[in-house]
Amino acid sequence: MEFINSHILSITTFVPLLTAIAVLLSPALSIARWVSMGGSIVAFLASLHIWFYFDAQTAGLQFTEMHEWIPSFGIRYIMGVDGLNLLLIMLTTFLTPLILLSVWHLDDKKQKAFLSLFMTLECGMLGSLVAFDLVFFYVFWEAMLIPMYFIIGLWGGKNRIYATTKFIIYTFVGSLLMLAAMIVLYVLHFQQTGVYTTNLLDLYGTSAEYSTQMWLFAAFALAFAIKVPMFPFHTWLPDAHTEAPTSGSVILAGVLLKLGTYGLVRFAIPLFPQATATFAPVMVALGVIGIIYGALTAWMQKDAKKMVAYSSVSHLGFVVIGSVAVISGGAALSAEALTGAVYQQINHGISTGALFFLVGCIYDRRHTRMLADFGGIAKVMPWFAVMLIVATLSSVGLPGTGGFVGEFLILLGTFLSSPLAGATAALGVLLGAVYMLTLCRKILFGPLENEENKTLEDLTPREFAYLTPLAILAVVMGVFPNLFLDKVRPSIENLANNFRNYKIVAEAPLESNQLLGADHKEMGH
Amino acid sequence: MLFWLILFFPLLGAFLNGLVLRKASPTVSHVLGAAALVAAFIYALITYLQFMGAGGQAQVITGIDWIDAGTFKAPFNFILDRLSGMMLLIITGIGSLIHIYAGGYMHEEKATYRFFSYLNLFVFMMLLLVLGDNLLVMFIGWEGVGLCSYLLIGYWYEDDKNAAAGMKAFLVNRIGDIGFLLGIFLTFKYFHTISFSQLKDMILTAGANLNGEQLQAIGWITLALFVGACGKSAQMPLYVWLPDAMAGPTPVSALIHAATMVTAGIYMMTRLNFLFYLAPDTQMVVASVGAITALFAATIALVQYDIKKVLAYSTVSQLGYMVLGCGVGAYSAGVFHLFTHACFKALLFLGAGSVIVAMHHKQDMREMGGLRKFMPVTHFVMLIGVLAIIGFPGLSGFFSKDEILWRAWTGGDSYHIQWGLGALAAVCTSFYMVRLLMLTFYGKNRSDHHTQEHLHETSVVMWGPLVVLAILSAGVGYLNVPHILPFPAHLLFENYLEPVISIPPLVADHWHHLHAEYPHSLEWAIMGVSVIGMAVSSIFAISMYSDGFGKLAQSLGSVFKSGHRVLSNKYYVDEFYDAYFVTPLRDIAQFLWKIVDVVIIDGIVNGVGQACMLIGGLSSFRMSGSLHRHGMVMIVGIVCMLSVLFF
Amino acid sequence: MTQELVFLAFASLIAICSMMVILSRNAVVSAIFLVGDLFCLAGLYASMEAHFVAAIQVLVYAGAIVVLFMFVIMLLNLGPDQRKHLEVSAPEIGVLGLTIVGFLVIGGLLLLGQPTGVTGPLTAEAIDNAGGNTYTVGMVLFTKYLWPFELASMLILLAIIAAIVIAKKEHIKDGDKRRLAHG
Amino acid sequence: MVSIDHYLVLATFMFLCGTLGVLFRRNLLMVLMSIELMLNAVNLVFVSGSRLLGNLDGQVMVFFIITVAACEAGVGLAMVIALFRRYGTVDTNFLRVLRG
Amino acid sequence: MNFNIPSLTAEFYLTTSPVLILCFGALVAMLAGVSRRLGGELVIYSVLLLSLVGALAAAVAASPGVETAYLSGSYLAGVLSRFGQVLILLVSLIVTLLFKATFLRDRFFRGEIASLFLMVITGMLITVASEDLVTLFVGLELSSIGLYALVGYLNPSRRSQEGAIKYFVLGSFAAALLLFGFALLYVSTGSLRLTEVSQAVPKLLGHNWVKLGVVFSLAGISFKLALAPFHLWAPDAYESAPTGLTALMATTVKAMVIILAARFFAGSLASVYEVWLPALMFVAAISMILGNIMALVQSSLKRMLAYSSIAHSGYMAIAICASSANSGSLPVAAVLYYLVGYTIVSLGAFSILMWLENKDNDNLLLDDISGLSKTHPWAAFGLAVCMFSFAGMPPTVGFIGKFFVFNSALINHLTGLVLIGVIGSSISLFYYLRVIVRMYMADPIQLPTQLAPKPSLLVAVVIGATVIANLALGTVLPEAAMKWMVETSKEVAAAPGSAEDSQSVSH
Repeated sequence: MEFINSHILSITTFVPLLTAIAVLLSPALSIARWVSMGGSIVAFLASLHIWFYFDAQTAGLQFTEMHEWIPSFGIRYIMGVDGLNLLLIMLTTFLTPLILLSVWHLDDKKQKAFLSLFMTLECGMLGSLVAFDLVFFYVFWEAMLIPMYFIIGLWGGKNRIYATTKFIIYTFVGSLLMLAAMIVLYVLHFQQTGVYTTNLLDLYGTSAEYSTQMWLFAAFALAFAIKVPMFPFHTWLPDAHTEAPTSGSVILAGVLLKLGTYGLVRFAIPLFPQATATFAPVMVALGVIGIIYGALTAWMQKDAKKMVAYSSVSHLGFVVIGSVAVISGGAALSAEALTGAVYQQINHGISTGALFFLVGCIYDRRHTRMLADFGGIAKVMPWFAVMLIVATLSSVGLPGTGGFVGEFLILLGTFLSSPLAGATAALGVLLGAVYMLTLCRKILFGPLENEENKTLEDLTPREFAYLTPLAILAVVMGVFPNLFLDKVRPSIENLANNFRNYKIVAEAPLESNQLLGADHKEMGH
Repeated sequence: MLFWLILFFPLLGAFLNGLVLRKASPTVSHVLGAAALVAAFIYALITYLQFMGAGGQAQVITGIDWIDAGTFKAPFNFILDRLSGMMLLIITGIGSLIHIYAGGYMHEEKATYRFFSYLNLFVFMMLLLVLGDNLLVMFIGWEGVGLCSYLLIGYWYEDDKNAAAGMKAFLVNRIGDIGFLLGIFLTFKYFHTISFSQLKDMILTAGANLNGEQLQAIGWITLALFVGACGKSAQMPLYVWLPDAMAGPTPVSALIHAATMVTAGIYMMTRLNFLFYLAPDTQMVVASVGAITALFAATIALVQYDIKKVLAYSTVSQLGYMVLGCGVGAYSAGVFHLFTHACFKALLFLGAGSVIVAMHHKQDMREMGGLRKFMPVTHFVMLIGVLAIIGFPGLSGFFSKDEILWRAWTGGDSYHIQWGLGALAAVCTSFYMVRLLMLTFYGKNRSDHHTQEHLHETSVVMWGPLVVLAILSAGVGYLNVPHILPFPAHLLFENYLEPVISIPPLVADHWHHLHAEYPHSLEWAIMGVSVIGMAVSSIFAISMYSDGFGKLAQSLGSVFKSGHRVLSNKYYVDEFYDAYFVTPLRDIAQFLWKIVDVVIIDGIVNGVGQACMLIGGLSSFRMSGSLHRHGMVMIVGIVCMLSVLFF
Repeated sequence: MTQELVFLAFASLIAICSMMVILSRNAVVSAIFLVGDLFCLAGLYASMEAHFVAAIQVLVYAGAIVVLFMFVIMLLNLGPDQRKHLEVSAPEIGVLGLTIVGFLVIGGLLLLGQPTGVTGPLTAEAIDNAGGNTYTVGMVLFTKYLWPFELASMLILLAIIAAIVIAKKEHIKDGDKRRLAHG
Repeated sequence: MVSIDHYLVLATFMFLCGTLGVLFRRNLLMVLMSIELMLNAVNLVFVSGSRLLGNLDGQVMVFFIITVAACEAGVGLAMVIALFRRYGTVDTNFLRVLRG
Repeated sequence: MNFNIPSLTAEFYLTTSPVLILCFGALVAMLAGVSRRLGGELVIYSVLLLSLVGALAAAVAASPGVETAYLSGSYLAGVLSRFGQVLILLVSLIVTLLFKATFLRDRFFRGEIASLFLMVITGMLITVASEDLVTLFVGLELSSIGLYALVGYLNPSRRSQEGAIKYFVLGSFAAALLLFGFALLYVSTGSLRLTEVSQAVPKLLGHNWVKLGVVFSLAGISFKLALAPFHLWAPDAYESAPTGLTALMATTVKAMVIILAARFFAGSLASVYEVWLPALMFVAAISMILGNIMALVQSSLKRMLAYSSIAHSGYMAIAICASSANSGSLPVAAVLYYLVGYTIVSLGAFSILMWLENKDNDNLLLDDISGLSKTHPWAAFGLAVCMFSFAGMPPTVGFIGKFFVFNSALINHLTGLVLIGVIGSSISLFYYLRVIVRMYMADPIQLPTQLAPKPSLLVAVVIGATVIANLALGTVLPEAAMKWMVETSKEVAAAPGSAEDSQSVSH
C-alpha cells in the first residue's frame, strides 16, 4: 500500500507506455486489442485509486514522487496531484478505454500501430498532467505531439498531411518559445537563490522584473494559447479535427486541448502573477472574441465535424476567460470563475468527446459528414438521436448538464471581474445554442429524404457501451457537481486567493532535497 | 416526504417513457404519463392542504447542495409558499387534465412515448421553476421548460418547419435567458446571495440601509430579469417565437404555451416583487411593454385565419395584461389573471384541439363553420371559454382583467396611457375571440365533402377535461371580486397572496399613497368602459361573421387593404428581424469564416510557410551552382562580419 | 634608404605582377607573371634577412610549383581565354565592388593598427650571433616544430597518393541520371 | 625605414588580387594560381611579422605554408587534369550539376 | 641562444601513439595496396580495423588525466583531446564497418584509398590535440586534402568530381583566409601558440590587427564547420560524396572543428569576447536561418541533411558564443553534448541511407523513400527517430542537446540568438517531417531502381545502436553524459601544463 501510494502516479503514467510496447510485441491484433484495453483499464483503476485516496481537505500536492534526473541542472522527475490536475487525469484515463472501444472493430494492417501510438499518447498526456518539473513536463508535452502526429497523419482524411503538419508545427513553435522562457525563469531563479532548479514548486517563488515577467508570460501564454487554441491561433484545430480519425478527434478535443488551459492555470498564471494581472484584459478579450468568433464560424460550417471543432474554439474561450478573471483590482482571481474553468475543461471533454463519437458513428455508416447529406435521421436512429441531443444540450450548457455548471461559474466570475466581458461572453451561450441546434436539426430533423439514410442502423451495443458512460456523466456532472468540486476546492481557492504569491507544498516531503543547493554551482560557475 | 414525490413522479414518468418503455404501445405511454401527473397532482394537493393547514407560512425545504464554488452557493433548496403552492396546483392540476386529453388527441400516433416523456419532463421542470428557492434552481426549470418546449414544438420533426419553429423558440428564449443570467450575476455581485428567501429578508430588513449602489443595481437587476421574462412570457420584442410554437401538438400549446410555461416570467417577477418595487423605472418599462404587447398582439389576432394562431396571439396579448399588472405593482392581480388565463386559455386551446382533430388536422378557420351541430359539447365549452376571455361579466376573465385595468389606471398619472392601451386591447380581444367562435361554430360548414362526412364529437377522454376546465373558467373569477360588486367575499385572492407581496419599507409610503381610496364611481366607470367596449366589439364581430365571411367583412377588408395586409403579415416583425438581425449575423459569420479565418488568419499562417519556401528556393537558386558564387558569398560574409565588428 | 628603394622596386613589381596574374587572358602569361611575383617576394624576404625562406621560395615555389603549373598548362595545351569580356552579372559586379572596397577598408584598418611592441629574442643581431638565419630557422624547426615537421612528411605522402588516386585513368560513370536531369 | 605597414598593405593588395582571381576567373588553373597568390600574401605577412617581432615562428610557418601550397597544387593540378580529361576544358562554368 | 631540444621520451611516444598507429597503418595499407597479392579487400579491411581499434585503444589508454602540452603545445594530451580523438576514431571505425556492408566495399578497401582514409583521420586526431597554430594548420590540411580526394574519387562520377573540385577550391580559398587570420594574429601577438596568444590578447583589446585576425580566422573555422555564409561547399560535397564519407564529414569534421573552436574562442579568446562575439553571433544566426530555410526546398536527402547540418552548426555556435567571459565550462559542455548527440543521430541517418543505397542509386531523393514504411519498416522507423531527434523533439537526444545549448546561451543572456534558434527549429521541423510524411503517409512510387532489400547484420546493429543511444541520451543518460562533458570541457579554460620544462635539455 505504501509503495502503491508513493508510486501511483508513475504507475498511472507509465502503464500505458508499457502497454504500448506490449501491443507492438503482441502477435495478433485480437490480442493487441485486449492488451491495450487491459492497460488502459489498469490506468483507469490506478487513477481511481488516486481519486479515492485523494485528500480533499488540502491544497497541497499529493502522491508526490521525486527522483533525480539531471541533477547537475537541477532537473528532476517530480510528479504530484492536486485539485487542478486531478479531474483531468481522471478524464484522460476514463476516455481512453472508451476510445479503444470505439476502434475495436477496425482491423486494418496498421491497427496494432494505432493502438500502440494511442497508448503512448495517453502516457504523454498523463505525464504532462502530473509533472511538476518544468523540463520533465516539457518532455511529455512535446513527446505527446509525436503519436498525435502519426494518428492524424496515418489514419486521417484526405487532407491529413497538411492538417497534421500544421498541427505539429503550430504547437512546436509555441512550445519552443515556452522552453526558452522556462530557461530564462530557471536562470532568474538561480540569480535570486543560487540554486539551479526546474522544480515548479520552487520556481513559484521566483520574482522577475516586471518587463521580464511580461515577456515570459507572453511566451508561456503563447504556447498554451496555441494548444487551447485561443482566437488568432486556432486555425490548426479545425483542420486537425476534420482530418483526424474519430478517435483522434475525441482525444484531441477531450484532453489535448485541455492541456493548454491546464498549462495556463498551472504555469503561466502562478509563475507570473503581475504579468497575469496586466495581460488578463487581453486574454479575456481574446477569449471573448474566441467565444463569439468560434460560435459564428461554427454556425457557418457545412461539415459536422468542423462545426464541432469550431465549437471547441468557442467553448475553450470560456475556459480561458475563466482562468484569468482577476478581481479586487488584480489582487486575486475569481474563485468562481476558476472553479468553472477547471470544471468546464472536464465537461468539454465529455460533451465534445461524445459529439465527435456521434459524428463518427454516422460517418462510419455513411462516409460523409456533410450536414446536407443528412436530415431526419432521428426516425431511423432514435437512440442516436437521444445521445446526440444529450451531448448537444451538455455542449450548449443546459442546466442539469455539466456544461451549465462550468459555463455559469465562469460567466459569473468573469462578470464579477468585468461586467462588460461577462455580458459579452454570455452572448456565447446564445450563439452556442444557435449552431448546436442547427447541427441537431440538420442531422436529426426534417424530412428523411436521402435513400441511403433510410436504411441506417441504430446504435450498436458497442457504440452504446462507449456513449452511455459519457451521457450519464454529462448529467451526473450537471446535477451533482459537488462530487467533483469538493475534491478541487482547496486547490482552486489557494490559487485564486494567493496567485500573487502562490505556493503549494507537497504533502509528503519531496525526497532527495539534499541535492538542492551548493553542489550545482560547480556547473561551471 | 410527500413534497419530493411531487417532483419525483413526473421525472419518473419521463424516465420510464423516454428511456425504458420505448417499445410500449401509445396507450401504455398515455396511461403512464397521465398517471404520473395525476399522482403528482394528488400529492401536490395534499401538500398544499397541509401547508395551508399550517397557516400558509412560507417554508424552505432544504435539499442537497448543488453548486458550491468560491463564495457562490446554490443548493437545491425549494420554497413552498402561497404563490408556489398555487402554481403547484395549477401546473399539476391543469397538467393532469391536459395529459388526459392528450391521449385522445394523439391517438393516431403510432408511438407516443416521446411525447409523454417530454410532457412529463416539462412538468418536472416547471415544478423546479416555481419551487426553486434560488435564482439558479429556478433557472434550471427556466431553461428546462424551454428545452421541453423546443422538443415538443419539434415533435413532428419530419416537417422542417416544425423543427425550425422549435429552434426559434429555444433561441429567442435564450436571448431572454442571457438577461436572466445577467440578473443572477448582478444579484450575486451586489447581494452575495441568490436565494429568494435570503434576498427578501435582506431587502426587507435592510430597509433604508440599502446603499445607492445597491439601489442602482436593483434597477439593472430587475431590468435584466425582465428581459428574461420577456423571452419566456413572450413580450415585445421577444414574443415572435410563440406564434410559431403552435407547430407543436395542441395539448402542448395548451399546457406550455398558454397555461404554464409562458407565465413563468410573471411568476418570477411576482417572486421578486420586493426588488421590482424598488425599481420604479423598471416598473415603468414593464408596464409599458406589457400594455404595448397586449394591444400589439391583439391587433394581429384580428385578422388571423389559423385557429391556433389566433389563440397564440391572444395568449401573447393576455400575457401582456399580466405583465402590465406586474408593472403597475398589482402582482396579485397579475397572478390572478395568470390563474384564470391558465384555465380559460387551456380550455380554448384544448377546444381548438378537438376541432382540429375533428377537422383532420386542418386549422384554417376559413374551412370550418357550423361545427356547433357536429360538436355540441365542444361548442358549449368554447363558448364559455370565449366569454371568459373577453371579460363577460360574471366569468373569470372579467374579474381578473378588470382588476388589472383598474390598478393600471390607479397606478399613477403616468400609467393612464398603459390603461388606454389595455382597454383597447380588450376591445380587440372580444372582437377576434367572437370572430373565432363565429367562424368556427356558426354559419355554414365550408369544409370539403370528405371532412364533412367524418365530423363528429370527440371522445370523452377529450371532452371530459374540457368540461372541468369550463367549470373552472366560469367559476374561479369569484375568488377575487372587487369591493364595489355585491358579493360575500371580496378580494380573497389578493388577501391570500398578501404574505408574498411585500413592499419594501423604502417605498412603502409611495405605494400606500397610491392605494388611497378612490371613489367607487371611478371604479364603476373603468369597469363600464371595459364592458361597453367588449359588448360593442362583440356585437360588431357577430354581425360581421354571422355567416362566414360576409359582405361586411369583405368590404372592410378591401377598405383597409393596407392595414389588413400589415396585420395579416404580423407587422412584418419576423421579416424585420430576419433582415436586420439574422441575415446580418449570418453575413458576419460567413465573413468571419470565409475571409477572416480562411483568408486572413490561415493566409498568414500558410503565408509564413510559403514565404520560407520561397526564400529558400530563391536563395538556393541565387547562391549555389557556381563555384565562384560560393566564394563571393564567403567574401560578402567576411565583409558583413567586419561591419558587425567594426561599425 | 637602400632598403626603401629595394622595397619600392620589389613592391611595385609585385603589385604589377599580381594584377597581371589575374588579368592576363592566357594562363601561360599568368604563370610567368606568377613566377615574377614569387621572385620579387624572394627578394623582399632576402631584404628582410629571411634568407632561408627566400631560398625555398625560389626553389620550391618558383622552381617546383609554378613549373608544375606550366607543365600542366602545356600538357593540356590550353589556348588563351576566348571570352571577350568578363561574364559577370549585376550582383557579381556588386560583389566585385564590395570586395575591393572591403579590402581597401581592411588595408586602412591594418594601417591604423600600430605594432604592438611585442619583441622576441631573435633580433637580426641575435640571429647573426647564433649562426645565421638558416641555422636558427633550422633550430626552431627541429625543436619547437618537430612534430608538425614530421607530420608534413605525411602531408606530402598524402598529397602524392591523392594525386595518384585523382589523376588515375579510370572509367568514370555518368552518375545519377535523374540528378543530371534535374540540374 | 620600411615599416611593417608597408608590408601589410602590399600583402593586402596581393591578397585582394588573389581573391578577385578566385572569384572572377573561370579558368580553373587561374583560380589555382590566384590561391597561390593569396598564400604568398600570407607568407609576406608572416615573414615581415617575424622580423618585426624578433622570432622565427613566422618563417617556420612560411615553410609549412609552402609545403601545403605544394601539396594543394599537386592535388589541384591532378584534379584539373582529371577534369580536362572528362570535359576537354578547365572552365569552371561546366561545374553546374550540383546546385539547389 | 638556447633552443630546447626535445627529448622524445617513451611517454611522448605513448601519448602520441594514436597518431603514430594510424600513420603506421596508413603506410602499411599503402604498401599492401601496391602488391596485388597483399592488396586484397580482406587485408586492407583488417589493416583498417586493426589500426583504428589500436588507435582507439591507445587514445583511451594513453591520455593523461591532466592536460599536458608536448613540444611547446604541438601535441596537447588531455581529456578534451581524448574526447575528440575517441569520438573521431569511433565514428571512423563505424564508417569503416559500414563501408564493408555497402556496394562500395570493393572500392573503399583498396590500399591507396584506405591509406588516404587513415591519413585523414590522422589529421583530425592531430588537430584536436593541438594548440599550436602551425600543427593545427598542418592537421587541418592533412584531413582536408585527403577528403578532397576521397570525396571525388572514391567512386568517381561526374557529380562527385564536380563536388570534389568545388570542395577543393573553396577549401583552399578558406585555408588562405584562415592563414591570413593566423598571420595577423601572429603579427599582433608574436606567437603562434594559443596559450601565448590568449596571454597576449587582453592587452591588445581593440587592436585592429587582432580584430581582423579573428575575423579571418573565424571565416576559416566557419568554413570548416559549414557555418553560413561559408557553408555553400557543404551541400555539394555532402551530396556528391559516397554516403559513408558524408557521414564522416558531417560528424568527425564537425567534431574536430568544434573542439578547435572551443579551444580558440572559449579558451584562448574568451577574455576578449568583444572581439569575436558579434561576428560569431552573426554567423550563428545566419546559419540557423539560412540552413533551415534552404533545407526546405531540397529534394535530395543528403543535400537536405547537409543544410540541416549547417543549421546544427549554428546551434553549436550558439553555445560557443555563450562561452564568453566568466561563463565557465558549461557552454562548452553543452556544445560537446550537442555534438555527441548530433554525431549519433547523423550516423544513424546516414547509415540508414547507406543501407538503402545501391550502385544505381547512390543519391536518394525524397521520392525514393516514399512509402518506405511499407517496404522497409525498420529503416523508416530508424529514420523517423533520427528526424525527430534532429528536430529536437523529446524524448530524443536532440531535445536534451538543444536544451543544454539554449540553457547555456540564456544564462549568458543571448536571448536574441536563442529566439533565432527557436525560429530556425520551428522551420526545421517542417522538412524533417516531410521525410516522415513521405515514409509513412505516402505510397511507394514505382521507381526504375530498387532500394536494397535487407540490411546486413552490421548495418542493423549500427542503426539499432544509434537509435538506442539516441533515446538513452534523451531519457536516462543525460546526467551521466553531461557530467562527463563538464569534466572534459574544464580543460578549455585552464592553461595546460607543459611537459617540456621537465623533459627538455638545454642546448
